Amino acid sequence: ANGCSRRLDDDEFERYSRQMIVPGMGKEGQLRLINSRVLIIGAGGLGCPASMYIAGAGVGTIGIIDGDVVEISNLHRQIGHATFRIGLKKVDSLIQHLMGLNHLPKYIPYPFHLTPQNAADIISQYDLVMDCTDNPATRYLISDICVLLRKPLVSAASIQKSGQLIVLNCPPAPQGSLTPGCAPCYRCCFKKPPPPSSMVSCGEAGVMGPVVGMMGVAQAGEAIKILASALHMPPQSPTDPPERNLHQPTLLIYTYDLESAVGPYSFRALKMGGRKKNCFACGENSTLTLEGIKTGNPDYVQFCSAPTSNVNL
Amino acid sequence: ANGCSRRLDDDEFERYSRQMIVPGMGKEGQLRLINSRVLIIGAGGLGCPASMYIAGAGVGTIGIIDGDVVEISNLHRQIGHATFRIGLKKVDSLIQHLMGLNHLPKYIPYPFHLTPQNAADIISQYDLVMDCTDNPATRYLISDICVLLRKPLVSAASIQKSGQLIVLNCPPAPQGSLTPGCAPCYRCCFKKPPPPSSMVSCGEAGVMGPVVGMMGVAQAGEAIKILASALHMPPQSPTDPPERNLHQPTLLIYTYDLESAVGPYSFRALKMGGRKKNCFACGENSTLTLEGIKTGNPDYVQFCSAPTSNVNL
Amino acid sequence: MSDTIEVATIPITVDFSGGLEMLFDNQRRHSVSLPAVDSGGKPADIAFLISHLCEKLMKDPRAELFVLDSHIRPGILVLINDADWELEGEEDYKIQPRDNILFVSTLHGG
Amino acid sequence: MSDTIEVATIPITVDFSGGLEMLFDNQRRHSVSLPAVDSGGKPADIAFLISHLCEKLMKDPRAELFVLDSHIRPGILVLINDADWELEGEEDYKIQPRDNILFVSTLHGG
Ligand SMILES: [Zn+2]
Ligand SMILES: [Zn+2]
Repeated sequence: ANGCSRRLDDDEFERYSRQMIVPGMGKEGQLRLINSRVLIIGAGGLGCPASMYIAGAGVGTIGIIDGDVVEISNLHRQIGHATFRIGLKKVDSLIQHLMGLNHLPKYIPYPFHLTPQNAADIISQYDLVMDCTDNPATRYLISDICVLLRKPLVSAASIQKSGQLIVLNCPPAPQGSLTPGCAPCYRCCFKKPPPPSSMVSCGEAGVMGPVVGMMGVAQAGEAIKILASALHMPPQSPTDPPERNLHQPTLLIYTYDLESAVGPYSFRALKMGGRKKNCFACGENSTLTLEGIKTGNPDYVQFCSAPTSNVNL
Repeated sequence: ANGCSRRLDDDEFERYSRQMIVPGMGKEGQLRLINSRVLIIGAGGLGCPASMYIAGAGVGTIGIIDGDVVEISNLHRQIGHATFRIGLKKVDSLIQHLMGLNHLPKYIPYPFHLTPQNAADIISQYDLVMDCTDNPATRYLISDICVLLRKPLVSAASIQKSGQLIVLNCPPAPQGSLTPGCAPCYRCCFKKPPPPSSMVSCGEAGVMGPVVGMMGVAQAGEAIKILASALHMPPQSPTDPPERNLHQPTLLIYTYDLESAVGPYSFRALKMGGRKKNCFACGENSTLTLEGIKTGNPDYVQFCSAPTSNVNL
Repeated sequence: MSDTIEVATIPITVDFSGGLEMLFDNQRRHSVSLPAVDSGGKPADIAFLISHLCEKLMKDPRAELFVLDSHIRPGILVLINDADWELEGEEDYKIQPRDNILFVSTLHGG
Repeated sequence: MSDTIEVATIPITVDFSGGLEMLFDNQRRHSVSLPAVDSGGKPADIAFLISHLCEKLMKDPRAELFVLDSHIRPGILVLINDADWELEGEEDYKIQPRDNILFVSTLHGG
């Protein structure tokens, strides 16, 4: 997306003026956002706040994919839905809200779940992917497709009183490339899923609204900076800042404590490694392909349900 | 507010189920939220996300005060408003959105600005105050009234690429009390305002949506934990956890960098002191009174516009 | 001399996050005095710390939520002074005084 | 002997936040070698650090955005190793090697 392909019209100038005057943003950053396409996978506790700030900031094309319908038990945290939209597909409910906030972006609804069969076709239409899903099988699928299609990925997760956030695959490098400074993928950082018995969803284990909300807003913040500053593009000149925290990205963890106020351990920044030589998806001898994924190889469901002892966290 | 004054009905049970199952929350925490009254001062970039999570969580009475009307240049960050509500009072626009999200709380609109004349009457109706305003004169006024009326205060601020958050006056202690372990007020931490020439508003200097959004959501998170766990009440027994980060609270600062991903310096937790003996508002010899404030003593506008050299940050 | 070596300990802090604190008395930070050498006389490494935590610190009977086949279970990150343990040698990393070791469960909800 | 004392420096890091970094070359973190004593031979304290920063590090001519009447201007918090300087003696705090001093402008927008 070339940031200088057109001018801003008066409506856009007024609507985006308060972010365009922020140092480092400017008209150039705004045009980059307008010319960008973001896919938000999941329209729940993460996707709602994330999509509101993505839409508000003026990202030009916003795809949202989710097969679920709005339920009353979503509404304490999924702030883009509404009681009178219970029963609607979440993507339709959320886009209805986003259209009211900002009608300028093009919204593309995908009212079904991401699958190994449809993932590549959908993700290929976008510049950046936000993982706002709620299960490991989809998380590994998203990352694998992002590696193969070379899309940056902003990933977050949350449950109960904990949240996590990381920027992956940014800037994307060709699969198998081991040039120093390649950014890791989801599998480089999280090699294996936990045994299924140790996993619970927000539906089963619950989540505090502001915890998942913080992570969703933070995801939007990372996506906006990547697109507005073109951090997903290879550095244009040797004078580009060398340290963007991307090659060895930071895993942000947020710990919310119902018994005490915000403190020194509420946020922790953890330094992760770079791309792994032996990574199943992006590493040297990876055999992962788009065709393979479409035809069931790897089997994500089985990968995330390897039998283990019977535990329950 | 006594958390056990009534039962939850079926609607409430279903709506709040996913936060009630979070360890430490439970039915007791939920009932405390339902029986609580929160005043949100400011319906802008902080107040929009803050109020959504406060409303979603089921706080029973939610007052919102703001004299402004919705403008198009608000909408990139003030995600509780909408293009078709431009020109409405912000409190009416925001409550319209919140009613759609959760109609169970009682919403009380105050479509005018907080002043030294009306502040005590309004704040006295609430259990906790959230400072989501945009100017220092109102910030000092709010804190002074909260000291005199003994209300906990969750304060946040944001501009351009920076945000701040702190919980003050919690649990509240009588004015002048110097019992060890009294929590500080806003003046204890921020003794004097900056010279007016060094201050700019979000309108003048701009702000990134996700930055102010993070702070607003974090404010809701702090308010919910205070009310659900009764952190604003004196400890009930010696077995209560001794360290709640309240007597010497943490100032959280968020630094958003358009040029690099989230990293070790994105969030910093700064340790502030406790109540100050010589604090103008809460200290030993304070002469601050509700009557004085109402009749113009101190003069907040003058306090925040002391003449200094002509600077411009 | 061998007596003093056997009682020598390394003072470290061990943190649990992402739900793992539930297995350790609901406490997120623990001060641990780790024996400087294991029973075979080898300097304490992360593998030894993990078995030490299971034996001495864990309050929950469900050890399989923390270790599987005597390794840390999949889905738990180990951070040595806030850096992924893969940057530091994983289980073989030799514990140093005042190290902070964080165990964090990876999350998948949204 | 007096020569070596005069060139002795204390290595510290100085951070700027909340917009103040604009006055210091838009850089948020600076490694500073602070003379161990001021021109009068007094050990370096925060007051000396502030004047040193104004003279040596500030790139912006608007010094009044950082100091007023040779004190830090109202509306700037000074943090010594992440604690409010009022907990540490304010301007009189004696700088120690490897200290981190943070200057942060208090914000009022919303
Ligand atoms: Zn990889
Ligand atoms: Zn005070």
